[in-house]
Parts: sequence; structure tokens; C-alpha cells
Amino acid sequence: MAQTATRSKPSTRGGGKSRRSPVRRSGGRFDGESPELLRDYFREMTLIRRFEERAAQGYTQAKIGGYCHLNLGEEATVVGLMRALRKTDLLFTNYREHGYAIAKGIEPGRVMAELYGRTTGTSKGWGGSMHMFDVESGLLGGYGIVGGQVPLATGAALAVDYRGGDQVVMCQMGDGTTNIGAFHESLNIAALWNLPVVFVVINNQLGMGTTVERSSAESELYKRAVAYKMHGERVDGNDVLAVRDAATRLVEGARNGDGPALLECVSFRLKGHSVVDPAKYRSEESVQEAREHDPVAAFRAQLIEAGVLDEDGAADIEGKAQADADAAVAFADDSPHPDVSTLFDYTYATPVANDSRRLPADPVF
Amino acid sequence: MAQTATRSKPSTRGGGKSRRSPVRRSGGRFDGESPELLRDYFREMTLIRRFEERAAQGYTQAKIGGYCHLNLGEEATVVGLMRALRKTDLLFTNYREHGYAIAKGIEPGRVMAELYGRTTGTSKGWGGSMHMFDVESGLLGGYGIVGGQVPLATGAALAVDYRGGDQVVMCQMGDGTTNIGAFHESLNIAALWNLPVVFVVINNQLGMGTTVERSSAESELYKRAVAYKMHGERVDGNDVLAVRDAATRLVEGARNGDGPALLECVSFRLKGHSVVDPAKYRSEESVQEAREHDPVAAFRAQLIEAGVLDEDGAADIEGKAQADADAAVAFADDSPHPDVSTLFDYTYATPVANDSRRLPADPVF
Amino acid sequence: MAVITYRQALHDTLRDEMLRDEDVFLIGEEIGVFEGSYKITAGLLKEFGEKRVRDTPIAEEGFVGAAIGAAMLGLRPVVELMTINFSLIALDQIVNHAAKIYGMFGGQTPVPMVMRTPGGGGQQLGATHSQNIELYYAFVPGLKVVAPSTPADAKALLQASIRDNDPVLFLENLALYNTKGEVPDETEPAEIGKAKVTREGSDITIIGYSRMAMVAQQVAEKLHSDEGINAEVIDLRSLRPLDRGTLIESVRKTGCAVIAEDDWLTYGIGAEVAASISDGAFDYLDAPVRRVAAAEVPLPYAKPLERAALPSAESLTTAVHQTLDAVGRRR
Amino acid sequence: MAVITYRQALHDTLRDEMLRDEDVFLIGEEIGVFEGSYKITAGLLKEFGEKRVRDTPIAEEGFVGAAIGAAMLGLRPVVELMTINFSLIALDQIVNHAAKIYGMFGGQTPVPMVMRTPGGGGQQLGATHSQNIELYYAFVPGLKVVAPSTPADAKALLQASIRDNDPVLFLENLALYNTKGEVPDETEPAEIGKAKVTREGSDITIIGYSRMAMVAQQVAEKLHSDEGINAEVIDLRSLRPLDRGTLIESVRKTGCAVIAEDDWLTYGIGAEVAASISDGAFDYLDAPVRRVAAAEVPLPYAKPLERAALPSAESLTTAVHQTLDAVGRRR
Ligand SMILES: Cc1ncc(C[n+]2csc(CCOP(=O)(O)OP(=O)(O)O)c2C)c(N)n1
Ligand SMILES: Cc1ncc(C[n+]2csc(CCOP(=O)(O)OP(=O)(O)O)c2C)c(N)n1
Ligand SMILES: [Mg+2]
Ligand SMILES: [Mg+2]
Repeated sequence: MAQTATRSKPSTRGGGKSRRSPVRRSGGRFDGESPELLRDYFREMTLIRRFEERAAQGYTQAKIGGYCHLNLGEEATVVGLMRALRKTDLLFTNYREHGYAIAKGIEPGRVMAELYGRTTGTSKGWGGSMHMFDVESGLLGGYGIVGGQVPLATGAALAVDYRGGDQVVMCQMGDGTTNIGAFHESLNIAALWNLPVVFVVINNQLGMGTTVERSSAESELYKRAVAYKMHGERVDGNDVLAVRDAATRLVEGARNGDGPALLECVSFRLKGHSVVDPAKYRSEESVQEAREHDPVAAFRAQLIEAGVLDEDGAADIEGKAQADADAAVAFADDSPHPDVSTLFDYTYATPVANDSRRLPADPVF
Repeated sequence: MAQTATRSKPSTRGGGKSRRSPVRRSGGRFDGESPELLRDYFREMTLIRRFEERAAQGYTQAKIGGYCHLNLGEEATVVGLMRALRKTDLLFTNYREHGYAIAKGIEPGRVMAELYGRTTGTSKGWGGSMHMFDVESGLLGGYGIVGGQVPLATGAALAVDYRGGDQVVMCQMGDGTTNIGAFHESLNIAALWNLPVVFVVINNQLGMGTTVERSSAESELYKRAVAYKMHGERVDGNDVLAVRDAATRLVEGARNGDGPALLECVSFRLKGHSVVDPAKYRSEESVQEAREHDPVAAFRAQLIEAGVLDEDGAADIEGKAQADADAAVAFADDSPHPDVSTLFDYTYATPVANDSRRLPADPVF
Repeated sequence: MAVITYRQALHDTLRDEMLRDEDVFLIGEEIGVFEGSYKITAGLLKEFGEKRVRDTPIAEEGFVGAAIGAAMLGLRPVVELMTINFSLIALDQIVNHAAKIYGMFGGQTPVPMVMRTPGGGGQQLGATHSQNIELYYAFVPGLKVVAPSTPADAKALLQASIRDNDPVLFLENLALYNTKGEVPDETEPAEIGKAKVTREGSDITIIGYSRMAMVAQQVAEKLHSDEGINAEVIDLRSLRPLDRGTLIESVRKTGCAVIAEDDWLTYGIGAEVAASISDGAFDYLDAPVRRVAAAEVPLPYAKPLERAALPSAESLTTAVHQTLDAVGRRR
Repeated sequence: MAVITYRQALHDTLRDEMLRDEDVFLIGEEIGVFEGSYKITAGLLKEFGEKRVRDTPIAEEGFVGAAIGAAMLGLRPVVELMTINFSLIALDQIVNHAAKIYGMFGGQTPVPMVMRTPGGGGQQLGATHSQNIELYYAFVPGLKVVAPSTPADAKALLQASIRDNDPVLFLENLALYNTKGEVPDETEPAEIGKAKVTREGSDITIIGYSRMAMVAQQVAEKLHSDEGINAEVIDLRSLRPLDRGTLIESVRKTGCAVIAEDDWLTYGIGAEVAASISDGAFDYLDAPVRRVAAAEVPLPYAKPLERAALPSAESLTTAVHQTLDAVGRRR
């Protein structure tokens, strides 16, 4: 499937609205790119890789509980998407959001601390792996209910539109999420009201163990935009620059009033659905194919080939990423657990009479 | 909008599957049609018209309660669709289903008796206007929740497929219904599993007071089929033959394993959303346009022009239709109200221990 | 002080709040061009324009979710859910999102929104359109649920709900829209979470909310004028939080209680009320707490069946009589 | 008689029922290729093929609705809803359709289907994934709701549910899947609507269902061996209908009761249990019915907070002690 996912895929287009057109890079792969930026992408992709490896480890050590879904294999998509956003732009994601949290600008230590359930975490330990949140960096939440974030992101875009700001909302979701009702209702609303939101489908070709072909009657997911007269396109999610460019076009389009768009990023899931999933249902070939498309390894090789990096430079970056991930773990592990006395602190934002604050052994009267 | 709704509208087409192609009638409008059948269509359209007028009257007289949504203006669609189905085929509709109940073969008296809430009604008086049901004629329900019937119809088609029968399921809905999640989830499932179901959107251009353009980002609703790689097409809902032909093609396609399809029938709502709605939000022109497209009047004129009917013949049919509608009212009015002793008869199909059978004034112990 | 309908009180309060605060906007099906299924929002589109009065597609999950997202950015959406029956489609957004977002993210973003919706049977709308499922919201920490029964409370509680920083389910009732009552011109927002003793009495406590609070009041007046029975009447007003204190205080005085509710008996709102009273007034109760509620059936369309299935002044009166008999207090 | 896990009992019963009746089929997310999120359906796709074990897209409303439609035509779908939290998305189909279709159409078409779904917190899954919302189903006439706590009951109640002609919500619990118990090789289907006294005693009645029935049993055994307290334990097993008779009979004997539930206290399942006992055993109760339930918060992820918020053997023991103290029966 990844073979058909190219940057030049013809896009579905809505009615007569003026639309942004793809700007293709000419000549060599990295022509016109800043080497510094390229190395920075590689650094961030590597950091996410190392971070997720440490998260898996923390889970195995029972430092992390609940479900734990990793971005392994999606690093190019994550970094490419986040580089299309301004700091002030807003992001809604699903539960597979550790990498996004980091790439949107949250300290890795705070991300790991959330996994560890500590007060220093992005959600003070209340959310865990699936529910990271940070107003300052514009991450308006990872959400555990499939599709739950889609109406919310649409509403955030409505608020931006209402207030007349120039923010753009990005709404990330998985391929499996395109089959749920909330997706349909929200894309229709966003298109109808011309809201500044870019919907991004991370097509890692699997929802848990179910392939796209077994769950979506139209498996070229970007084509679903047609149903809303919305612009849709597909991009190679293993190509950080392609993702960045496509996302930038759509984000800036949304910022300029062109309305919402649907971007499909095709990538691979390197591991199971979550840390506990051995993914026995996957064929050897599928696992092999995913490994061959490892975006971090590929980008490394390309950068070296293009002379943007040498082996030492790459190793340096990798060492630093490992150190950062380790530091995140250390920070998390050193951070305090929330105190039981805070249990009733966040039920309501406006205090209210007769609110129940009973522990299970407390009598009603 | 009705101007763009023609039989020859190019259809959206799915992937490489073999699909039925429209058979167009050549020559004069009624070439090759049986005059008897044509008169029968007119008879049934007129009967539905008269029936609905009597329903409105019964509502005004407080013989009928609840909401009461009429098929006035949709008679050609109703009759055309129903003539595409076999008696054994199954129909799910929304709450605007009186005409469908009659055209699917239920005695008008039983339909009116349901409106009157009598034991002789299609649902023994338990359902009312929105909830007609009759196993024998294959009406598997009118449903009051917008979109509620769509998953059910899909499931009925799944059961047909499971059992290996040759029935086809038709699922009727309104234009406004295409914006709800259940529509999306169900069409995807139906297409994915290649189920024998034809989804029919009655585009009367309004959901209550909201126009299609103000509720659907893609207002050519049949195009939404693309999102499921499903066949979709639009037909003039004021043309009973066009509707019949399009529906027949799609129904027979479904019967032969070609899978589901989406048929959009464009028509007009002659009156308010329900009997109590004065439709003040409608412009004079829109009301006028609807009147000009009155399918019963138009078909009458066409049949006379084509020599299939003369004035006397038409008047005969109209008199008979009126008499039938009147008889339905008399039957309903003469029928018994359900007895309060039956209140607990239909909570469960399998009787169960400790079921509550208390009236409001009954103590728990 | 004017005598106006419950509908008018809602309408006027929406308008006042929109004038007061630019961040307040209305969103829902048919609230603009159609002027509202029950005409609560009549005229507001014309006055405030499409930005502030937003008609939506039929997509309860989508537009309720959109309101939640807008509230996360500080707007104050007032959603109209045409009837509470249709709110089921939006339940995931309400229960898993609106109610959770403040707590799940450690108190970082409030969700200041109101969901107005009428419940109620008795209009021959059949099983799917006649439900009283406020329980689904009253059960959920993170939500607040209010249920005014008078025009004055409709105003004061709607003010409070709109100005509150949490998601509030604001329960209306089809049978209340045309009822009339005095509404002060200047109203303080009511305090959410507080019940109200709407009639003082010593013989028995009658508890209701929404439509049944009105019925309870009527029944109490009639019991007094016809039989000299002095019932205390409590209007719950807030279903979450539930004001147990006011209930207990009353029953400690009267020694017996009847709770009247429009929903189904088993697991209904009255179950918590009865359980709470049975617990908190254990030593004061002279008879079991009695519940008057709807028959546990999918509500039939036919009038005689519907009438038999729903609670009414008559069934409430019967229950009060029987309870007074049980405690030997019938005159 | 074999000792097997609750998971195995479910698996084996599904298999047996599929072998027994061609019309029984399984439908849900990840039940086939993935072998089930909690592996209840492991191996069944291989054995029965795609027709009988149908993986669905993530579309709870769509596939639950499809199961209802299939049931209307006489098939017997057994739906797996991955966890009860996700059932909210299907609630309109379950409450407005599955529960209503038989009654609303005057008894013309039964809807024979089962919806299996686990509830339960305690796995650090956070606020949206840890709910106990069986109340939403137990409240609805037209549905039946069962909640087995042992492998034997899981089998007998699943048999009964599949063979029943009404929609049954079959509540499982994440914490029960690995628990073991004896299961007879030949089982009669259980009778839906009946509670079970799982331990006889005279000092106090402890009531639970699903996970908390298991906890209640353990607490009772420990109270007996440690303190000589003789608790009677009742496993509700059926939440709708609710078997009030068994509860009353027990409390008339013991004079006091504690109900343990995993859901939130206010309006939770225990409210009805407490209200019913307070009513039906009014003259026999020596102390208020005590409820042990979850703290009313969106359940936090962090372990210490989660642990504090959820009921446990310890909190149940405390409540039993306090109730026995109140009635002066502590030894
Ligand atoms: C409404 C709902 N249904 C089911 C689930 C269980 N679930 C969690 S993740 C998942 C698969 C999602 O797949 P996809 O959208 O492709 O995202 P990915 O995990 O691949 O990032 C499922 C079914 C859920 N969380 N919410
Ligand atoms: C889920 C849901 N939301 C809202 C309603 C209220 N409602 C009843 S009919 C209707 C309009 C439906 O329009 P359309 O689908 O075009 O059907 P039409 O009435 O034109 O036949 C609405 C909003 C409902 N019944 N169900
Ligand atoms: Mg995926
Ligand atoms: Mg319409």
C-alpha cells in the first residue's frame, strides 16, 4: 500500500473554491533545505524513537500502567506534522500521542512523568499515556475514545473562527477512526462552516489487528473528503519533508480561509498496537515490510548520503537523544506521586454545593 | 435544485466491480409501459394523497396524537420505490412512512388505525404515526430517531446474506439523515461486506426547516457513496417511472450480488415538516416551486395527454381513492382502543422472573 | 415582577445572557431559521445573527462535541438538544468528554457549556420520543444537572448554568413550556446544588423535580384545601449535586415521604432519593419512602395506555393517602 | 466438573452455543484475527470462519445496530463491545432500538441478541476507560441485564442470554477474566431475573454483583474465619429484572445490609438496592442500608488516586464493621 502513497498523488478537490497547490521540491532530495533543520528533524525523530523505547521499558517494569501506545514507526509523520504548526496552533490527537507531545514542545521529562503518573506530568498524573494535555504548547489533548477528539477539534476551530484569530487546529487520528460516526459528522460540519481545521489520518494500515482493507470500504482514506466537498490528499508518512510540506500547505490554507482539509499520511506501525500486544496476527512479511520502511533509519541514511550528516554526527545526535530519554525517565522517577488528598480537586471547575467527596468506605451520612 | 436532478445524472462508481447500467426508455414518455400499470401507479399515488389529507384532518380533530409527518409531494417517489421491491423484500423507513406502508401492501385501514392508536393498527396502536410495522408485507418499521433505521437495515441485509436468501433490503431516509454518524458507519459496513441493501435518500430539500445546502457540505447527496466505493446516483423523485427504473436496477443489482447502492430521489415537501408546522420559514417561491412540481397533478396531466387516462377515468380513480381513504378513517374510528390490561404485554418476548408490572400508583411492596 | 411562561423565561434569559456576554452563543438543530422546535429561541437569529445562533446539521454527536471543543477555548455555548431522547447519540461526547476533560487533564481546562433539553412523555410521541433519561447525566461526576419546574427557577438556574464553568445539563419538560409564573425582573443566578422547600408542611414530605415538582405542588395545595393535609413540598431543582440535607431535614420533621418522578421506577432518580432519606432519616421515618413513577414499559402511543403508564396528580394523591394511612395521619 | 477461568467459561460457552445453533454468530471489534481484546473469542474464527465470527470496523453504533437488525430477522448475534465505555456510542441503538422494537411495534418482532461487555476500573486506564455504567442498561425496560461473578454463572447465564428472545446486556469485568471456579460439564441455563444467596448467614446481608460479588464473598469468608461473623452474601446476578424478593427475605432475617458496587454511589445500582430493602424490609431493618461504591470523580490514572477511589475488600470490611457496630452485633 505504501507504494501508492506518494506526494504527487492526485488530490480530491471540492467545488470551485480556490485551493492551495502543492509546491514540489525540484532537483535533489534536500535541495534548498537548511542542513541545520534537517539535522534537527533527525534529532527529534531519534528522540521520539528513544523515548518510546524507554516508555516500553517503563511499562515492562510496571512503572507505567494502563494502555501504552507508541509512535514507533511514525516518527517522520509526527515531526513533519508538528513542523507545519505554529506554537500557537492547536493540536488534538488520539491516545498514541507521546511523540506529538514532545514535538509540539513539551519537555520529554513531563511527558514521561505523565506516563509514570506523577504530579509533574503533563496532566499531573491524572491522564496517563492516553491523555496528555498542555495549554502552553497547544496540545489540547490526547483522547482514548476512538474518534472522540474529532468533534472537539472541530469545535476548537469554531471557537477560533468565532473569535477571529489566526490559529489553525490540527486533528490527528488513526486509519480505523475514519469509520466511526463522529468522523463523518465532524468533517461535514467543518466543511459546511469552513472552519480552520486540518484533519490528519495516520494510516499505519492497522487499527489494533484489523487492516484498512478489512475495515474501510474505500481504503484510500483521503478520498473520503469528497463526501464533504473537502480537499483531501495522501502523503508518504515515512518522508518527513513530504509530510511537512503537505501539512504546511493545508495548514496555511486553513489559516487563510480556504477551509478544512483531510491529509492522509501512510506509514507503518513497527510494533504491536500497544506495548502488551505481541501482534501475532501480523505476517512475517508485513513486519519485515514495516522494518524496511523504518523512517528513522531511512532518514539517517539519506542525510549521510547527502552529506548533511556523517556517522559521527549521527552517533552524536543518537547519544544525545538517548541521554534525553534517560533524563526524562530519571525526572519522572524522581517526581512525586499525587497525594490522595487531591482526589476531589478536579471534578468541577466551579465549586458547587453538596458535591460528593466520599471515599468508598465513607458513609453517606 | 430539482433542475439538476435528472435520471441521466452521471453516477458515482466504485472500483472495478461489475455494475448495472441504466436502461433508458427510448421514444415517448410512456413507450412500452402497460397502461394498466400506469393507471395503477396513478391510483396509488392518489390514494396516498387522499390518505394523507385525511390523516392531517384526523390530527386536527385530535383523533391522532404525537407527531404526524406526511408524504404529501413524495407520492411519485413512494410508489416508484415500492414497485421496485418484491413482496418478500424488506423495507426500513423513517417516521414519514404512511405512504410506504400502503404502497408496500398494508391495508389503508390498518395504517389509519395505527394513527388512531387502535388495536387493529399496524402496530396495535403501540407505535403511532412514526412506528408502523408489518412482517407480512415486509415493512420492518418506521423509525422516529433520525438515522436509527440505517444500521438496522444493514443488519437485516446481513441476515439475508447469512441465510443465503435472495431478499433485498431497502432503507429509506431523508436528506437531513445523511449527516448523522449512523449513516456513515452503516454505509461503510454495507459496502465492506457487500450486503444486499439499497439506501434511498428522499431529498425533499428540507430537514424540518433546514435546507440541504445549510446542512450538507456536499449537497449532491448521492456523491457521498464515493466515500464507501459504493455506487450512487440521483433520480427525479417526481417521476414515478424514473424512480421505479432506477430503484429496480439497484435492487436487482443488490439481489444479484453487486452489493449495496445509494439512490437519491429529489422531490419536494408540499407542506410543513409535520402537520403542526406552518412552515413560516419557507419563502413564497419555494412553496410555489413545490406546488408546481406536485407529482400527482403532473402525472395525471401526463397520463391524460398520453391518452392513458381521460378526465372521467381520472375522476373515477380519484373518487375511489377518496372513498378508500374515507373507509380507512371509518375503519380506524370503529376500531377498539387497546385495553389498559395489555400495558405490560410487550416489554419482553421471553417472560422473565421479577419483571416489574407496576402502575404509577402501585407500591413497590 | 411579571407573570410569564416557562418558555418566555428561557427565551428572555438566553437573550439577556447573550447581550451580557459576547462569548455566549446558541447552537443546535432548528434553533435559527425554524425558531426552535419548541420556539424557545424564536427571534434570536434575527437579533444576533448566524454567528451567535447556529443551526446545525442533524449530527448530535458532532455538534455537541463541537460545543465542548469551543468551550475548551473559553466560549460559552448553550446547546439545544431537541429532546433528551436524541441526546443518546451525543452521550459519548457528554459523558466521556465534557464530563471528563477537566479532571482527566488535571484541571487544566474547564468546559463551560450548557445543554438545554426537554424530557417528558404524555404527548403520544411513542417509546423513543417520550423518555426521561436525566438519570444518565445525574449519575456522572463532572456534570451538573439542574431541572427547574417554574419560570422563575428556569431563569435563575439558566443564568447560573451559563455563568458556571462546568458542563451543565439543563433539563426542561414539554409539559412545562406553557406554564406560567411570576418572574422577578432582576434575578440573582440560583445556586446550583440546592433544593427548595416550595411549601412548608408537617404531615408528609412530597418531593419532585421538573414537571412532577409542579404536580407535587398542585397536589399539596389540593390536599390542603380538600382534606386539611399539610404537606411539605420539595423541588429538587438540582439532580447533581443532590441536596440530601434539605430532604433529610424535612423528613425528620414529617416522618414520611413520597417522591414523584416522570422516569421509570427501578433505578430511577427516586431510588437515590428514597435510599438517601431511608439512610439519613432512618430514626425518623414512620413508613417506607414511597415512589410514584412511570410504568416500566416502552411507552405506548395509544392514549389510554400512555395515560395509564405515566404518573399524575391522581397517582401521586393515592400514594400520599396510602402513606398517610400507613403512619396513621390521615384525617 | 472442571476448574476453569471465567474467560474460559465464556469462551467454551460461546463455542458450545455456536455448535448448537447455526443462527448464533459473533460480531465485534477485533474478535477474529486479533482473537479478542481480552481473548475471549480466541480460536473461534479459525474454527467457525468469517461468517460466524465477524470482525467489524470501529463503528459501535453501526455494528450494534446491524446486530439488532439481524436479530429482527431471527438470527442470534452475540456482540462483543470491547469495553462498556465504548457502548455509549451505541447507546441510541441499544436504548432507542433494541429495547423498544418489540414493544413499539406491538410485539411483532423479538430482538434475540446478546451484548457482552466488560466494565471495571483498577487497571489505570483513566477516566474514559474505567467506568461502570451498567446502570444505563439496567434502567431500561425492554432490556435484560445480567452480571455473573463466577465462571459457573458466566456459563449458565450466557447460555440463558443467548437462548433468550430479548436483548440482553451481559456484563463482564476485566478483573474477573482470570478468576477460577468450578464449572459443571453439563449446565442448565440460569434463570434470568434471579439473585443467588451464595453464602448463608444471619448477622448481616452483603450484596454485590460482578466483581464486587466476588469481593463480597471473600470478605464474608474472612469475616467468618477471623471474627466469627456470619454474613449472608447475595450475588444479584441479574440487574434487570432485579430480584427484590431474595434481598428482602435475607434482610428480614439479618436486619442489616451492605451493598458493594463498583460504580459511583449517587444514583448507582446500590441506590435501588438500598431503596428496595429500606422499603420491603422496613420493619426489620436495625440500621440504614450501607453502600460501598466508587468515589464520585472522573477516575484518575495515577495508582494511588485510583486505588483510593475504588471500592475494595478493605472498604467493604470497614462498612460491614460499622454496620454491625450500629446494630450492636460486632463480636
Ligand atoms: C469508540 C472506541 N471503540 C474502540 C476502542 C478500542 N480501540 C482502541 S485503539 C483502537 C484501534 C484504533 O485504530 P486507528 O484509528 O487506526 O489508530 P492507531 O491505534 O492505529 O493509531 C481500538 C479499536 C476505543 N478506544 N474507542
Ligand atoms: C437523532 C434525531 N435528531 C433529531 C430529531 C428531530 N427530527 C425529526 S425529523 C428531523 C428532520 C429530518 O429531516 P430529513 O432526514 O430530511 O427527513 P424528512 O423529515 O425531510 O423526511 C429532525 C431533526 C430526531 N428525530 N432524531
Ligand atoms: Mg491505525
Ligand atoms: Mg428532508
